Order: sequence, then C-alpha cells, then structure tokens
Amino acid sequence: MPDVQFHFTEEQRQFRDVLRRFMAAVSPTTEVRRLMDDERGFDPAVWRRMADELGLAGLMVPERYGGSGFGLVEVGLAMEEMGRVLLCAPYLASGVLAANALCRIGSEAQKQRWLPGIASGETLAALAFAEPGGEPGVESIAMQAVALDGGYSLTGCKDYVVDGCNADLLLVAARTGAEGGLAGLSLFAVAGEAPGVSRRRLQALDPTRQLARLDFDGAPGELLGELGGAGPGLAQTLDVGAIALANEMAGGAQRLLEDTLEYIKLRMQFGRAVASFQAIKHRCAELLLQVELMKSAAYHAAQVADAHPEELAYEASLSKAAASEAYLHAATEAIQLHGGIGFTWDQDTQLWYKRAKSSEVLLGDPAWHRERMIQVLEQREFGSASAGAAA
Amino acid sequence: MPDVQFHFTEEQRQFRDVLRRFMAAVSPTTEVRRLMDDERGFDPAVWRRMADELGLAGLMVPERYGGSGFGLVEVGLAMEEMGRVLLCAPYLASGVLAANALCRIGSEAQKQRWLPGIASGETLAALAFAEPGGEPGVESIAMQAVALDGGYSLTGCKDYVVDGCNADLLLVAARTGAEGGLAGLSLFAVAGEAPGVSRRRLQALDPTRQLARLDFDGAPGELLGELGGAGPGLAQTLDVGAIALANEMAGGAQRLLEDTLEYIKLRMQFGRAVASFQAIKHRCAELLLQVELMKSAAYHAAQVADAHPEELAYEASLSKAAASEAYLHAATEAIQLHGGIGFTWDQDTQLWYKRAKSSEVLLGDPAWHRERMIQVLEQREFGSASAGAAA
Amino acid sequence: MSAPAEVSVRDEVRAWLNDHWDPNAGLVEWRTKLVESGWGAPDWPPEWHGRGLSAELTRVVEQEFARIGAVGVATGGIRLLAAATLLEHGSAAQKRQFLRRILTGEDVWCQLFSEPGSGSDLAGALTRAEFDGECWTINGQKVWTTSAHHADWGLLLARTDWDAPKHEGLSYFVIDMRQPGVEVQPLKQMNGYASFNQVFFSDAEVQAEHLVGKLGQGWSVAMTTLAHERRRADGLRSGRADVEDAAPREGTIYDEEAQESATALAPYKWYPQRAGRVDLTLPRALASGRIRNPAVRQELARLLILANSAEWTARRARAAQQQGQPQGPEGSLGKLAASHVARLASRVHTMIAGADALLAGEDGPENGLIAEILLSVPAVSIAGGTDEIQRNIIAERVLGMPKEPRFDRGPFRDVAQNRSPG
Amino acid sequence: MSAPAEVSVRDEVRAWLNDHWDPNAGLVEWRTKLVESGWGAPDWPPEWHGRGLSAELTRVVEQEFARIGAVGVATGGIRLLAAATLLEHGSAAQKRQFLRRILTGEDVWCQLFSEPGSGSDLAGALTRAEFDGECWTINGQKVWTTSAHHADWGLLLARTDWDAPKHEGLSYFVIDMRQPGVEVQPLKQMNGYASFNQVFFSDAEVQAEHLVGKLGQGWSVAMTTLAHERRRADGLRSGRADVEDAAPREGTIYDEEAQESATALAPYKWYPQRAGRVDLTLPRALASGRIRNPAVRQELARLLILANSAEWTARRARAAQQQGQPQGPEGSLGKLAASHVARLASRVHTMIAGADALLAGEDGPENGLIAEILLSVPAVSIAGGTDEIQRNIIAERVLGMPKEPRFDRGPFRDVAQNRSPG
Repeated sequence: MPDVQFHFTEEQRQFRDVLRRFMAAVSPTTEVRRLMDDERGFDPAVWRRMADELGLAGLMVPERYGGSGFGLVEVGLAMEEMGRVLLCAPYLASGVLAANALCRIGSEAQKQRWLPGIASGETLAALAFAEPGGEPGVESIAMQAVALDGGYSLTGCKDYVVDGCNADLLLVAARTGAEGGLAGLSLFAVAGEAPGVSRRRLQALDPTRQLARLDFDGAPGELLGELGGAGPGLAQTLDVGAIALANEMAGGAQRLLEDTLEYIKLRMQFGRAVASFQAIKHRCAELLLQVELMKSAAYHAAQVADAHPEELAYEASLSKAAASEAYLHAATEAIQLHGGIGFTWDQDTQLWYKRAKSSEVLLGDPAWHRERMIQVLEQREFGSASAGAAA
Repeated sequence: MPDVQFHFTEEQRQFRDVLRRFMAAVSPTTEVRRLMDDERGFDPAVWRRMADELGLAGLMVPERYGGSGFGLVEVGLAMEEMGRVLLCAPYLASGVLAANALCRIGSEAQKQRWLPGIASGETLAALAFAEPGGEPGVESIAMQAVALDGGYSLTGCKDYVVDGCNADLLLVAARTGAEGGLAGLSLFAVAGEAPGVSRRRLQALDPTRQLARLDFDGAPGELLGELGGAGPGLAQTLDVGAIALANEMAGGAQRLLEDTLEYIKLRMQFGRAVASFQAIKHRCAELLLQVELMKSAAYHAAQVADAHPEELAYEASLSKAAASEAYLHAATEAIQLHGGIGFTWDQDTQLWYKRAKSSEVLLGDPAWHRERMIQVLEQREFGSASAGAAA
Repeated sequence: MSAPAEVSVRDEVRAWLNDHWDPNAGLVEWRTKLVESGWGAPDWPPEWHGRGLSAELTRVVEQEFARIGAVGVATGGIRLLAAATLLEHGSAAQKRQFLRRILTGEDVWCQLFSEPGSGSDLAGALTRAEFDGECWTINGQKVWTTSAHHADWGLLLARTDWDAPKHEGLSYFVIDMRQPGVEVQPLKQMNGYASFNQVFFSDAEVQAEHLVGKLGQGWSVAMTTLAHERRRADGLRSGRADVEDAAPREGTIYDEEAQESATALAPYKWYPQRAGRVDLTLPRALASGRIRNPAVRQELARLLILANSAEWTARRARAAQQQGQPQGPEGSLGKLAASHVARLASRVHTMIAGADALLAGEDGPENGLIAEILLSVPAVSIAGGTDEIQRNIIAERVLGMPKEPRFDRGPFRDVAQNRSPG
Repeated sequence: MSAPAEVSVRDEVRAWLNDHWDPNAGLVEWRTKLVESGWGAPDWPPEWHGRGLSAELTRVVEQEFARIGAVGVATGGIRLLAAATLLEHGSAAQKRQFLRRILTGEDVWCQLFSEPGSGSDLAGALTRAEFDGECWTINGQKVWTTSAHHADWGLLLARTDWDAPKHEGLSYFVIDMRQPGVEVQPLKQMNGYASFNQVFFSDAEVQAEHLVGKLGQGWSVAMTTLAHERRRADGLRSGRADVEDAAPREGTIYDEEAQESATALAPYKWYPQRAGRVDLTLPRALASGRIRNPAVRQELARLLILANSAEWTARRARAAQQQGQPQGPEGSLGKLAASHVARLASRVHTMIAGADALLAGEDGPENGLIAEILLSVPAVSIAGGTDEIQRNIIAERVLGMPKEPRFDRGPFRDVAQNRSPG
C-alpha cells in the first residue's frame, strides 16, 4: 500500500503537542477520580473547551456540516492522547461512533440536521447497537422496530451503550424484518428523553467510561437513510470505533510504561533501584516491544482506514486484537512492577488497569477479532468464510 | 479420587534406580547418535537385555501371558527413564501400544498366541492406525478391509507407524463397512513380511524414533476379537500410549533442565557464570515449575489410568497436552541458554529438541487434546459433546 | 510410620474424645480442655500444652477429631506462626504468657514486618525501636497487616541499630496492639475492598521482657515466622482437607466457631476471588453456552491443565513430606503456580463473560463476583511475597544458582533507601 | 530535503546512467565505472569513490538506478561493514588497498569476532596477537564466521595485552584469509546445514600495516562494525525494497550478478527458514484445509498480527530516520521482534502440519521445508546477538535503566573465563 505513511506529518506532530498539553492540564488523575463519582462522568466545561478550542467534537465530521473534516489518523492521535490521561469525556461515543454512523447512514437532510450540533459539541449523541449477552459485531442485533404513524416504534433493550445516559440523541440499530446478518439492519434516531426510553447508568468495571442500559418500550424513532440499508455502514462505524479505541489504548499503554519506568528507577530495594535488576530490565524491554508493536498496528490501521477503506475490517480487527493483549499486558506488568502499592486504590496504576481490562472486551474481545481476521482472509481467497469457523 | 497416590512406593523407587543405571549405561548420546544412522534404529542386544534382565518388553502384559503384569505407573517410570536418555528402542511401539491393543481387543486364543512373544521381546509388534494427513484419534480411520477366504484382505496406507519397519507383527486398524466414528472399527493382525505389504522407513524430524509408511495391497489379515468391536479398545490403547508418552516427555524435560543448569553454572560470560544473571535465574525457576507441573500431570494420569479407567481419556489428553507444551518449552529454553553451541549438531541438546518437537504431535497435538478434554467434560455434563466444537 | 504407635495413639485420643467431647460446650471452655490435655496441639512439646508427637501421629489425632467433628484449637490468622516463633525463640515467660491464649483463641495476633519503603526487602525495615533502659519506644509505619484492627498482639520487626549491617540491626518484639501509640488504618485496594491495614506507631511502647530472641537477632527470628508462613502457602490447607466434612456437625459450639471464623475472615472477603476462582469457570462456560466458542474451549482446557497440575504438584510435595523425604521450598513453587493459575483464570473468566466483563457490582455477572475476580487477581502475584521473590528463592535454593550481588552491605545508615530513616 | 538539490542530483545521475549504463557490460567493468564516477557509493566521501551526498540524496540516486534496473556496487556479505569500519578508522593506505575492491566485488570479506569461549561477551576474546617487531602472529579460534571459506580478507579482533582491562587489551586487524595458518572448518547445525564456519589460527600472520586504529583500541573499532551490523538487522533490507522489481532486467550483467549472489548465499540456504517463513503459513493453511481448525485460526491470526506489527515498527523506525529524527537502537527492537515472529511461526507451522510435522526431508511437508523451519528457528534468537543481549541493550540504551554490575574489571588475566588464555 504505497500511500500509507509510517510517520506523522509536521502538522500532525504539532496537533499532538497541543493535545498533550491540553489533556495534561484538564485531566490529572485527581480530576479523573472526581469524575468517576460524578453523575454524568465528565466535565461539561472541559468538553466545551475541547469542542471550541480544539475542534475535537467534530474532528472527523466533514467541513460542510461544521466539522474539521479530518481523517482517522487525526482521530487516532486525539484518542491516543486522551488514553494517556484517561480523559473522561463522551468523545468516543459522540465524536467517533455516532458522528461516523450518521455520516455513513443518514440522508443528506438528516446529516444537515444533526451533524452540526455534534460537531459543535452541543449535541451529545450515542450509538446503541449491542444487546445483552450478544456477540460483538452487528450481525447479532435482534431488536425489532415496527412502522407506526409514518415513523417507527422501537421496543427492546440495548446494553453497554457508551455514554448512553449522557446522550441527547440516540442512534439505535434494529431490524424491521426477519432477515439476519448484515442485511435488514436499520438505524433509528431516538431522542434521549423520548417517551418509552428508560436509561440506567451501569456499574462499570472501569468507572472512567460511562455505560448505560437502554430499555425501549414503544419509543418513537426516525429512520436514518434507507430501510434495511444500515448494515454495512454500521459495521464500518464499529471498525472505525475499534481503530480509534486501539489508538486510545496505545496511549494508555505508553503512559503505563513511562510511569512504571519512572517509579522503578527511583524505588530502592535491597540497596539498589528496582530498575537495576536484570529480570526486571528484560521484562521492561519486552514491554517496550509490545507497546511499540501495538502502536504500529494502531497507527497503521488509522492510515489504512483513510487511504484503503476496503482494508478497514481486517485492520480494525488486527489493531484491536493487538491493542487488547498489549494494553492488558502493560497494565498487569505495571501493577506487578509497582509491587504492593500497585494494587492499592490510592495509587493511579489501577485506573489504567481498569481501562485496559474494559477496553479489552469493548467492541469485541481479541479472540473474536482474531477469528474475524481469518474470515476476512478467507473471503478474499474463496469469496466466503470457512464453514468450520465457529462462533 | 482417594486411591490415587501422589508418591511412588519404595518398590517403584527401586525400580527407577535400576532403570536409571541401566539406561545411563546402554544409552549415552554417542550410542543414540550411532543408532540415528542405523538401519533399524535400535540395538537388538540392548533390547534383549531390556527384555531379559528387566522384563521391560512385557512390563504391562499380564503374567498369564508371560509378562510382569504391572500397571501404567511402572510403564510411566520406564518411559520416563527412557526419555531421559533418548533410548532408541521399540518399547513404545511393541511393549505399550501393540501389547495393549492385543490385550484389549484380541481373543483369548490370540492373546495366548502373540502376547508371550511380545512379552519376551522376541516378537516385535507395531500398531498401525493413523493415515496420511488424518486427524489424531481413531475416528478418522478410513482404511477398508474385505472378507476373503475366511480371512480379510487389507488395502490402503498407514502412516507415521512407530517402528513399523521393525515389526514382525502389524496390528492394523480398518473398517469393514460404512460406519464412522468409534463404531465399525476392527483390528487385524498382519505379518510384517506378508505379501501385499510394502514398508518404507520415513525420514523423521526426530531420527531417534523410527517411523514407517505401510502400503497394503490386498495384504492378508486375521481379525482380532470381534468384527467392528475394536473402536473403544483402540481409543483406550491410544490413551494409554499418550500417557506413556507424556511420562517419556517428562523424563526428557527433566534431563534438559538438569543439563542446562549444569552448563550455565560453569559457563562464564562477562566474568561471571551465566547462571548468576537474574533474568536467567527467573527463567530457570519458571522452567522448573513447568517441568514439575508436567511431571505431576504425567504421574497422575498413570495412577488414574490404573485406578479409574473411566478417567482415561480426560487424563490422557490433559497429560499429553501439558507434556507437549512443557517439553518444547524446556527444549527451546535449553538451546537458548546454551547459546550458539546449543544449535550445533555436535552438542546434544538438539537431540532432545527434536524428540520434544516430534513428541508434540505424535498421538495428537496439544490443541487437539485440549479440545478433547472439553468434549469429555461436555459428555459428562450433557451426554454429548457441544455442536459448536469444530474439528 | 510405626503401626503400633499409631494404633495406641488412635485408641488413646478416641477414648479421651469419647469422655470429653461435647458439641454443646463453650468454645473457650472446650479449648481449655484441649490445652490441658495436650490433644489440641499434639505436636507441641509436652511442657507447652502438647504431647510431642510426630507429624504422622499428629495426623492420626486430627483424623480422630475430624471423624466425630470435634472442634480443634484456634488456628485462624497468624496465631500458629506466632506460636511456632515463640516456641522456638521465646522466653519461658513469653511462652507462659501467650501460648495458652493462642490455642484457646482468646487472643488475636497480627504480623508487623512489611513497610511501605521495603516491600520485598523485608530486612530493609525502617521502623525504629529505642530503649530508654526500661522500655522500648516504637516509631514508624507497617503495612499489609491483616487483622491488625482486631489484634491483641503483634509480631514486630524493628530496627534497633542503624550502624550495624542491614540484617544485623533488627530486633523482634511482641507489641501490645491495644495502646494509644498504635493507630490502625484500613488500606483500600483497587477492587474496592480493604483486606489489609496500615499500622502507624507514634511513641508506642514495648515492655523490655517482650523482646523475642536476642537484641539484633530479629532477622533470624523473623525467618522462623516466614518459613512457617511459606509452608502454609502452597495453595492447599494442611492434610486435614482430606478428612473434612466427614462428620456430623450439630451443636452450639459450631455456632460459636462459625462466628469466630466470620469475624476473622470478614475483611478477607475477596481472597478466593484473588486466586481466580477456577471452580466457577467450567460451570459458567456450560451455563452461558460460551463453551461452544472454540477459543474459550482452548483456554479453559489450558486452565484446567494448569490448575490440576498445580494441585497435584502440591500434593506430591506433601506426600513426599509425609514420607519423610527432604522438604524443599515447595511453598515458593506453589505460590508461583498459584499466580499463573489466577492470571489464566482471570483471562478465561473474561472470555466467558464477553461484553459482560465490562460490568461490575449488581450489574456484573454473578452479582459482581466476576468483576471482583478481574480486579483482585493482580494482587496474587504480589501479596505474601512477589513472584519475583519466589523466582529468586526457587533459583537460589532449589536450583542452586548463584545469589544476586549485594548492594546493601555495610552500615545500614549508608544503604540506599526509599526514605531517610526519620 | 531541499527540493532543488534533489532535482539536480536526479538529473545528473539520470544523465550519467543514460550515457554509461550497459546491461551487457561485464560486472567488474561496470562497477569500476561506478567507483570512478562516485555514483556507486554516493554517500561516501568524494576522496574515496563517493560524492558525499546525504542519505536522502543517496536515496534519489538509488531510485534512479532502480528505475532502469542498473546494477549497483557489491553489497553482499559483510563488505559494507568492512568498508564503513575502514572509512572511519582505517589508514589512508588501508582505504587505498581495500575500498575499491570492496565496491567492485573483487574481494570477499568475513568478520572474526566471536569465539567459542565468549559468545555474547565479544570483548572476552582470547585469540592472541603477538608482535615480533615486524609482523603480528595470530593464534586462537573464531566461530560463527559466515563466508570464511571463500573470504579474501577478515576483520579480526584479537587480544594484544593480557594485563590491560578486558576492553582495553584488544586490537583490530585486517587478516589475509588465504594463508597457511588459517584453517576454515564448517560448523554443522542441528538442522543439518553448515551456515557458519569455525576458523583456526595457527601462527597466522598479519602485516604491521594491517592494524586498524590504534593498538589496544580494537574494541571501539569493533563497535563501529557492530553498530552498522545492527542497523541492517531490523528484519528488512534498506529502503530500496520499495522500488525494487520496478525495472526491466534484461542483459548479461544480470547473469553475472545472479551468479555472484548464488555463490555468496549458497551456505545461507536455511536463513529464510530461520525467520519462520511467515509467508508460507496462510497459503498452507488454506491449501491443506487446516484453516478450518479454530485453534489454527487463532494462532495464525496471532502470527499475522505480530509479523505485520513488527514490519510496521521497522518501517516507522526507518521513516523517522529518513525524516532526520534521532535514531535509536531500533535494530535491537527489530531483532527481538524477529525472534518472537519466528517462534510463533514455527508453532503455527506445527499446527498446520499436524502429524506431518513428524517428517523431514523428501517425506516432510513442502519437501522438507517445514521440518527445516522447525529445526532452524531456535537459532534466530541466538545468532547475531542473543535475545538476552538485545533485551539488555533495549533496557539500558532505550529505556535508560541501570547497567548490570560488572564482574570483569581489572587485568583481563584475572577475569573468570571459560578457558585459560593458552
């Protein structure tokens, strides 16, 4: 792929510098800890500054809808810097998943109606696709919508919805017929406060990411784009989300590595720095390698998503699987190398550990993504995935 | 399982001592290297001594057929000591696999006819079950036998037959009908030199274990036991073989650990013993743990096989999977810790590496055995294995 | 084992139990009888509440207790570590004062070795003990102290000489935990629970007669405590597991015993989760249908192999011990294995839970238990001696590999430390 | 990069190639023209067959060569390591004698650093060089020497002072490999091939003028060679890979070049197998149907993730370098990644082969190639610097962690060694 870059441009590096300074200022861990107990789980003033000063809310929204029109490389950079500081904000939900879904699936009028608000950060949107206990991916979506009074009525449950309680606008995936798989899927816009919608904030393993369960009981929805035509766009949106998440995870892992190194270089045991023990040194070398490998996969996926959309699914699964294993490894090693203090509440490593653990399964666990990589390769080779490929 | 022992009896420990002295004397690596290039791949004089002085050839053959009537615990001990020294001898083929198959499947008359020769070491027997490219286990056996002149005529190919070229007596698994799975399998006795049998010694990755491809072209065979009734006995035989093999592997891994430790305690680099580097020490500690775990699994399987035959399949798969990963790990670490010399031809570590690598796939690779463990557990729970369990 | 001796001991204890066991007795009342008869700690010396029996004969006694469900002496917490240490190093007065109430369960004990500045490096303790001619004054901080909040007595390692080399400047004390200079604070962990405490000493006092062993020899006394601790850490309880639950358990004494356990175990609620809860994996995989996922199957099988092999390794070690074969540091091997088991179990639980692994508390699978596992497992390879320390021990003591070069020789004052010695 | 400079260089080399490139010229004849014009090694100094161009402009020249398929100077074996070392440390006479014939490919070189007694510890060399006032006499043994059997010259690290500290007693020489005191023996590996040689010196001679750098400074000269070696070890060839195969290749000069490569590569037949042959995994899984096995799918995906990530990491490092960002020891990171890739590839090949992994040679899958992979991969984490050494380098140089304590200070004579110094 000749037009894939293996470096960031000067502009991108400057963008990263700006982001890093901003994030360090607005999201020290004291603030993260405060927001973990906050009802909304994020600071609206910070969100406003992110939107106004940095244009983050609409980073990948096309300029004609009020956004910055950047690609996934810039989104990846932003996510990476957010992951470094465990920023608590509805960026993944609204700025990446919902904005992308609207761009890919909505009609021109619908984009004009909703995207500017999302891009300005005034409208918070969330994408509701997963259902309780469902497999990752959109194929397992079962929720039904029925036509009613020129609109649609939605009934059922959506689970693990990122920032679902914070959203003004819910984009809800459902079926209107018996078709399975990618076919027959539609996306509906539902107001967060619509009648028939009840939302509950879930107790999350990672309290820095807001999750909600949404129960729909005849809630009114507006069909986005074509009836039954949302499947491919939804799948692509989740792939973009997975790549963005992989970049966020790379930022978190890099931070864990840096913090851990700093700690063990100072921490004395047996009259010498912990970092001077060869067994520790060798493990840190391996950890650096793992982190560099995950970064390469995440960066590459973002580059490819922009330049070669036909590679999106493969790259998304590759980078998400790589990131999941490496981030968890980094978090596990970080705790271990901190020793006893590492698993205490007051020490910050645990915050990243929880983010790593939850990111591992958000948008599909690594085994699911690995299986999917092979399905993509088989489809290329045979035109269909292997019959032997189980769930 | 209250009657499973976690220690060897005094008699068993004495048996091990005798075996260890004998094996050290007859199988130094100079001898192993000589036999690697030998046409038969073993020393008949040593085999005779093993049979006459130690009763090894008939160790698990019941006393009434001229054997010692010991259980799998003693066989495991013998295999472990053989694995320590990479003994080149047809013990697994004749003394374990073939003897067991005959005991489980043959009629009384057939046992009386063949077992005494096997027990005395005079008859070398081999079990031919696998076919080219076939999955492990007996279910995939496809070779057909047809009734002819009161006997049977066999046509087809058997592959990876341990000591197949050395055997006087071939025990050949085949089907006489269209039934699949365990049902419909029969075992036939075919003379090694029978018309219609052509045998070829295969080039093996591990030249210390003799493998053969056997082509049958209307070879005459005598049905052993009941027509179509060999399936369960064959499966049990392979499980016994896997447990015996796991014990052999434990012996090899233990030896690799010992030899490597001895080497790195003497080997100086940077003015200090290689064994003094903490990164090396920690890996050796992990290696010891892996080796102890594999030994525990192998010993336990042998104990259980004797006391609780209903656990045979589960224990066989558990111990074989454990042994495969640990032995290969031990061999890989042994080479790595020896440094450059470790991958040279003249250094002996490579001999165990090849044995470890080939033992990994002989009688089923670890992934197959792990899958089978779960099938056994499902069968216990549901009465049948999960539909989702792919090949 | 000598068969006649076994028969004789079995007959004797059986007769004694027949005469004395009363499932409706008071717990302390009953244990006092055990202490007086020597049947409560039969391997202890006859002069100190025991009968001087071998490990094998002690097991016979335990079997007889278990057979009829008779309650034994108190064993919870670190009581038996304290007792073993005092039996070996304590003065007669100390033994007199403490041993009986350890066995009756009237006193709760805690262990005050670890400090924030010296995690794996126990001998680097900075807590100071100063003698004014009559009494020791203690200042400093200890951490990872279970049961400190309800302990009556503590086993304290403190520095009494800053000019001696590290291991030679430590002394070992029994400290009264019920005094104003001792402040106990719970230490909250990442899983939200506080299983451990921090203990702060501000001019706390220790009587001169509560120095254990000689001045400056605290390290070797502590080694006795630690050796007994490691011996219990092989992932399995003592051999009694085999015979437990064999007897009927009806009587008021059991309520009292259960209450004692509940009090002692309360802060440790999360302990079984820390070990990964292998027992829940297969049932959850079967019940959820995730057993049909091939990747789950492979990892679950890996876990079962590892967990079973680890258990069998511990039992091999114990069997060797029972046969009188030389005892190695199996504790370290078992503890290292337990770390691997817990980590793999955490992985398998994650795979089985799928997206539900995102959730905790009442929203999480098994009412939050799975999240608790995922957030507790990281401690298993740290608490009670890190995996790194276990690997050092295994490499040096079992495999005979050379020791690490030392950087902490010479006067302790000059050794690089995390904090200045106050 | 300065755009005008790029255009000007591109025009100039294009014009020169237009005038001189002849695909039917003799190989040495053509390379002599390259040497004389400076276009063969444009980044070398103008006084030594180059043009003093920056790395970026050198790349422009390479692109122009690639565009029309023009053959470049000889690069096989360790020629360019020798050249880089001589350019930095060699005398004018040495440069005059050796550099031209390196570029024309007329001389083959080998590297004589490693010894049986000092594997990872290169500075522990025991081969001795003794000066009689006129000439150096060499005695000792080297190992892991590729190409030694057809080398004309060797880069030799030998001990000239046994009383100096280890790193200060070494000197660096160019030795004539075509002399009676040099004996080359192939060293057979576990895979059956002999890719390396052992070299024995028995009173071999080195002229006084072939000492490179100063007496006793051999270690710092060797560091130059090793730095260039590591730079090439990131698992990918130089940036030329991007533009290769772009041009037509018709002409007799290609036959000569191919023959040169064949001769040079002949003993390295097994090299690609050592790296695990990731390229063969997916095709073999698809062709054999083993792709349907879920465990194979998981491991294959793991391998593709790892191998792709490793390649992209190497390309990130190269891109950073091309952008003039500071160059770190990416070679070590790449080499460590290559070990992981190879080991996992070996595992995947085993899973795909199933029982066929038992077989080798003509009976084995892919005519024995798979067995060759399984038996060659263990060398990848040892040859060219063990994984342990790479981890040390990464930890100390990239992560800034403290160095290992040294046990080899003081006179080399007194340092613990594997063999007495003869």
